[in-house]
Amino acid sequence: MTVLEQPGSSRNKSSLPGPPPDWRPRVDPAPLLPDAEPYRLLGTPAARGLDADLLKRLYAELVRGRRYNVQATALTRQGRLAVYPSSTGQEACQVAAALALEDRDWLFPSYRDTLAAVARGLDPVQALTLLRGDWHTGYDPHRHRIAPLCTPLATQLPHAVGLAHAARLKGDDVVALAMVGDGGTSEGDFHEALNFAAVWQAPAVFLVQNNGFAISVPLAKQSAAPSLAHKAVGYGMPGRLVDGNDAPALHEVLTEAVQRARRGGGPTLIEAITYRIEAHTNADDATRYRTDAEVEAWRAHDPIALLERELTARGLLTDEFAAATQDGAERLAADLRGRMNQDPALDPMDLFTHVFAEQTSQLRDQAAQLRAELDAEQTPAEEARP
Amino acid sequence: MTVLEQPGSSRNKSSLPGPPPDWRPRVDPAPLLPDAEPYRLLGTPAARGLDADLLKRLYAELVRGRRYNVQATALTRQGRLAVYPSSTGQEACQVAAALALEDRDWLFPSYRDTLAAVARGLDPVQALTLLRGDWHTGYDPHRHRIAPLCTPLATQLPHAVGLAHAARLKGDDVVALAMVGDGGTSEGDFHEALNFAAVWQAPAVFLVQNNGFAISVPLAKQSAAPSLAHKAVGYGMPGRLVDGNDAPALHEVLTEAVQRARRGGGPTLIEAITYRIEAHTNADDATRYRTDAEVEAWRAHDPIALLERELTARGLLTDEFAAATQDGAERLAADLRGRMNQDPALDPMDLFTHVFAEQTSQLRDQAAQLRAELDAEQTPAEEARP
Amino acid sequence: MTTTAPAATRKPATMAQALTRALHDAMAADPTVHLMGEDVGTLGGVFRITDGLAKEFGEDRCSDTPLAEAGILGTAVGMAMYGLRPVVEMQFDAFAYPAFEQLISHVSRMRNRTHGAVPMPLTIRVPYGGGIGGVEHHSDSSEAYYLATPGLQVVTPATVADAYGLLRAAIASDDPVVFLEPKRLYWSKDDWSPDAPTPVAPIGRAEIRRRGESATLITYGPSLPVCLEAAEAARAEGWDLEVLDLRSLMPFDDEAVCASVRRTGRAVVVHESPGFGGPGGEIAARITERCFHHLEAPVLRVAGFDIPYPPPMLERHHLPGVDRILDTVARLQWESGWTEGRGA
Amino acid sequence: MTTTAPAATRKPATMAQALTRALHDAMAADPTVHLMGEDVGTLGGVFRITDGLAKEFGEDRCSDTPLAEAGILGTAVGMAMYGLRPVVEMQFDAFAYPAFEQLISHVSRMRNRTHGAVPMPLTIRVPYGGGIGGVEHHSDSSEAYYLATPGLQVVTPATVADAYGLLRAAIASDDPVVFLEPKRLYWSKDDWSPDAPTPVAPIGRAEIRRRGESATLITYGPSLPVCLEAAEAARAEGWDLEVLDLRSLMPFDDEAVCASVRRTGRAVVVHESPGFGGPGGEIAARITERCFHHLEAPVLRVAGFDIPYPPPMLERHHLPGVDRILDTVARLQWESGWTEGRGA
Ligand SMILES: Cc1ncc(C[n+]2csc(CCOP(=O)(O)OP(=O)(O)O)c2C)c(N)n1
Ligand SMILES: Cc1ncc(C[n+]2csc(CCOP(=O)(O)OP(=O)(O)O)c2C)c(N)n1
Ligand SMILES: [Mg+2]
Ligand SMILES: [Mg+2]
Repeated sequence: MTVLEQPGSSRNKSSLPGPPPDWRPRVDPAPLLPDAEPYRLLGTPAARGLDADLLKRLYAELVRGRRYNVQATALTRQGRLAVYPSSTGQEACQVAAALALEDRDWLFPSYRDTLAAVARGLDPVQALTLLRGDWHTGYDPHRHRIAPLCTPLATQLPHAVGLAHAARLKGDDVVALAMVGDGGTSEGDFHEALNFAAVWQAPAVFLVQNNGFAISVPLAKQSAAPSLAHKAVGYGMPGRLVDGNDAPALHEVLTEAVQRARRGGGPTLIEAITYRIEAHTNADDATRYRTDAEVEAWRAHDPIALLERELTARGLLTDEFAAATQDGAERLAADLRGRMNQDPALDPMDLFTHVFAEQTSQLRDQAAQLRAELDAEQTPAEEARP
Repeated sequence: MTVLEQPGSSRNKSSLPGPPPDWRPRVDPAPLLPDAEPYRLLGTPAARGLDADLLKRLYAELVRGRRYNVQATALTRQGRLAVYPSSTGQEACQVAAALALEDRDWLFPSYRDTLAAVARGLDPVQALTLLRGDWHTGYDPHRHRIAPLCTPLATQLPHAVGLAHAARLKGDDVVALAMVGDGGTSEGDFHEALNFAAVWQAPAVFLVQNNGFAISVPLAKQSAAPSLAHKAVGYGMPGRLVDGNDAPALHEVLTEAVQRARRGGGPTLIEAITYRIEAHTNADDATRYRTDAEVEAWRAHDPIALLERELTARGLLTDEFAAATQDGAERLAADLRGRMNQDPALDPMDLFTHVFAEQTSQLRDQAAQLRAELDAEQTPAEEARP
Repeated sequence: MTTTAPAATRKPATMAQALTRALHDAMAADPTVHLMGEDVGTLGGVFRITDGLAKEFGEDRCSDTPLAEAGILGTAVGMAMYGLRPVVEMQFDAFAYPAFEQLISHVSRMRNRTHGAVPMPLTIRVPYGGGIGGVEHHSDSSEAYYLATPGLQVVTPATVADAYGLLRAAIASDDPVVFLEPKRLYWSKDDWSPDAPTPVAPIGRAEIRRRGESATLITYGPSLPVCLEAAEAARAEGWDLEVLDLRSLMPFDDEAVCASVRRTGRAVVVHESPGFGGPGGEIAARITERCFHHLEAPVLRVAGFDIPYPPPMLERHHLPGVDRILDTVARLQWESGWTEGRGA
Repeated sequence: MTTTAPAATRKPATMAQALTRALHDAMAADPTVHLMGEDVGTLGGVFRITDGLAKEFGEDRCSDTPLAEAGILGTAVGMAMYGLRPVVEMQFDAFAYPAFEQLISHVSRMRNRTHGAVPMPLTIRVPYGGGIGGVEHHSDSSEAYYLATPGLQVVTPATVADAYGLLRAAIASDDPVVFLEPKRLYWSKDDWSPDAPTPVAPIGRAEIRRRGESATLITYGPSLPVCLEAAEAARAEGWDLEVLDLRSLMPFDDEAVCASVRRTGRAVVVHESPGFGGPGGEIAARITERCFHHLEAPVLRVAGFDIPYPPPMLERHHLPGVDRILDTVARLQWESGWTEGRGA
């Protein structure tokens, strides 16, 4: 007597029931796992084989990037920039991300990634508009294929996946590269974006800049994973771990991932191990949560110094090249300084212009009210209120 | 000439820059990885060594559980239950989850897991209150250490983590077991809960019942991961993959995880591979998205039949035991049927009783309004409106 | 095109059928229209609104997504950035909440923050409201959240014809539209011709559904049929009620609303969503700001109570019904002579 | 205890200091009080409100969480279920949005859905509002969302003393409180004694901050100082304005609000959050419902525009300022004689 009409009690020959009917390991996890150590090229024999022009280009961009970071930070002190989250120390990530992309590809930066946008060719003043505060996004994302610098952490990652997916549906071989911090990987949007990307096999690349801290919170309070790159396995995409201060290594890994995505090979998660040399922003006091010794240790692993060592070893850092590089960086800084010292021209009526394609009657009324107030401001005070 | 004051150009002896200063693989990923094949005991030689009493207990609970599922589904046809998401075919997961816990532990069920609550000892009528519609949670969660049956998917997982963490802070050796479906693993809350649990080393166990579908959406459109258990690696907790229809295997894996959590060993993610034999709920039409052949294949892998085979082989399924088992199940069903056939006593004024600890003046006014309306309903119509 | 179908071809259709037809026609007319959501493909959605569309247009254009609402809306943002016109289905009202961050911080602001460079031609379909015996978290009315978010259009049909017309307009809009579908009207029927559909309804226009002189009932979505029933019942009390269907909560049709209230001098706002902080407060306030001197009585509200949505067996006590509406109309100070001396 | 500190011991303190002190005292008084959030531990929070508390009470009681707002609030729910009294910090207003699902579907309903068995003694601290030059997504005023969610208490201090008193009351409450901290008042100063703090302020009571006869300005949080300034300026125009600080938006102090408006006969609601669908509509509507016959003019509103929060360099045009308030007071129909014949 059984509760099920099954041939249960009259047992089959084999005592082994099969696996659950639909079970099969769907992907072999082994190739998805990141290496045990961060990938690096600088200082290894492989560096010798790297293309000299690429190294020089990376170097020039790093130097330019550092100069940009220094200048932007200086502008906060001079009151020309409200706030600046510096990427000093992270220039290799910023530059490599920009250089790994083709023109038609899209970059989805976080709020710290203005340098990546600049390295991609965006006007540095437009890149800083958000942080100066004259408008949220200072450039046309479509023109530059750079999504708005994104303040709410990790929330731009699903956008990158959606855009990549849409491009693929349209038959365009466009790749989207999205940048996020170590802290941002804890957000639900990180998870949902990577899962969508893997399921859709979207041509998206995710670059985690693990700089060890989310403001004051160290990685150990953020994640207990072997590495952040190991998160890739749970989505079914390859994870790569890279020395985030090794510009050629990053460039190689990013380029590979971008190319794979372009070929239809799906998304990749890349963790770049780096360090934020400056405080979180100019408003932050980093001494509250980290030691000088730690900062000094990372200064010794500076991305520019690392690359410089290699260039010098190969005799590529000629005085002439170094001077030209320095010169380019100074020109960028001078231009930035000069233009940021001018007050931007602002029209308060812009507040109402782009809320909807077609203004609602409610907004028309409110715009009229502001218009009247602005007009009254022009008028002597006694006349202002009837 | 360099841009950095670094001893960069005068190169060190060793051409190898060290790894990034703070880099170390924090956890060895190998032990976190699930086995390549779902763990099983039934049908393997190891099954012979299993405790006879345990097997009989599991069997009795499975049979009881199946009867409960059948009866609840019947109640929807008779209009005594608004909706029932059946766990027919998933009884091994439900039962094993309940039995793996001590009395002081907490269960965090999803909307499909009424059987797990019943197997834990909750009155079946109280377990079905949500689905009958007389009140949202039909029992006192504190009394039973069963959190409210949770409709918004995966949103109860962070609750489980918080409760487990709080218990640990208080020094209590209480474990929280949370249940979620394969579809629910895609939600951001799943990610955030598992990450918090791993970082806090909270005594929490996550049981994913992978029944192959989220309503109509098959797993392949939900995840591209090697298995859902592989997601554990990205959080730094062990992942286990189990045949979800093998009750003793599940019981062993769950008990191990619960004990490890209790000892301070941190959380575990367990994926149980199973199948939902019935439609999503009585309101669903499963023929729209799956074949009869697939259902039949899984019927052959029925959790009760699998265990029955083992019991029979070991001579444990005596007529007496089978009859007692069947009897217990029928008593449960008869009791459920009888009590669900009575209309619950409802007090509409309850709408206002537990919104806040202390009623606001706003709610007092609204309660008075409803009170007056209810009184008017009692009065002949012409008198009702003055 | 302003022609209406000849009466002969009109036959009973449900709101669900009209919605399906609207999606179908929008997809046929514009290849950039893409539907996405949980179970919208093979199953056709739990309410069957997308029934048959995956089959006809392919799974790429009507696709089952992973189960993650923020991911659904967030990827839709990216798709819109690349020139598609995504139509997202949230399975139930309360399950849109996980996507609120994307909605508030991105969808509603993208055009604005980019100075018009990146519009968001997104439609978010949300089955809303109660009255269908849904278990916990399946009957919310969340329109207040959407209304408090600048940059969103919020539209809700109450008739079969509007279900078609407004959904077509929502999909055609270059701005994000939260399209609220009253669950309990999905199976409501009306004479309507799927072969010669009514013209696309412009977003932002209210519509008088019943002319009357005594007072105006202002409502939308699931409460429209209740108000019409109340207006019929009110005749016995000697009241001739006007019933105005807002159809679009944002943009709000101040003109039509004020014209009606100025004519009748009295108004009651009726909705299912909780009263406190709900749409009714906004509506009553703006009417009062604009029509103060025409009001014979304060604008009153009939709304859901300020409580979490009740379990199914108690929901009838929560939902605004005919009696509660009539009781409120009775409080519109019909007897008072105090308005006589007004100067307005 | 209703004693106030002797004047001698009172010295200037900032709202931030009072908040820190409130957290400190609550933690000292009750070991179940646990603070959690992003950067609240070592750093003391980006606004330094939790400064020193991790050091004094240990990291277990003031803990840095992973960066995930739904996770923070969701785990706090579980902690509250186990008998703790979590105080959650959301780093900025807009970063509470990812936690809305937890807030709406769980925090606000847990007591109700469990028939009172599982209360949620949670406090959610949200720095809100603009005027501090914050970049995009750092200046939202999201109180409308909270008000539309039954089961939440919504409280906001506007003075240093209230910052202490209301936060103590919020933490002591057995129900969830969304505690809105006006960012731009963090550094506002007032004479206040941290050694003998003012008594715990009861939640749900409004307070008249300035007595006046001509009209009532109804406000809360960051707009209180603006209203007080406007009231001073209004004297030059011959208006003697009353200023009422709501302090608690839910429960709402209908009694105090109506008493004031009935006395002055005119009211303007002032807040920073966008007008449409914002708190002002609810407030104006309920005043009108209750005080219609005492109103000499419609209740008017001065609110943020119905736009996404502007970039810092333009925010002053968006925020309700003294001029805009006075312009609105001027529209309260001071000249009309139409109220004379009223029967009320
Ligand atoms: C959703 C959200 N929550 C909180 C914040 C506040 N916040 C800004 S930066 C930051 C830390 C980010 O850390 P990480 O992701 O590691 O990036 P990093 O700053 O190191 O580049 C926090 C918490 C935010 N911007 N968005
Ligand atoms: C947040 C949320 N989104 C959507 C739903 C609607 N819904 C109910 S069950 C279900 C499928 C769940 O699939 P899975 O997690 O695999 O659990 P199963 O039903 O298979 O037990 C969906 C989408 C929900 N309940 N909650
Ligand atoms: Mg970081
Ligand atoms: Mg499933």
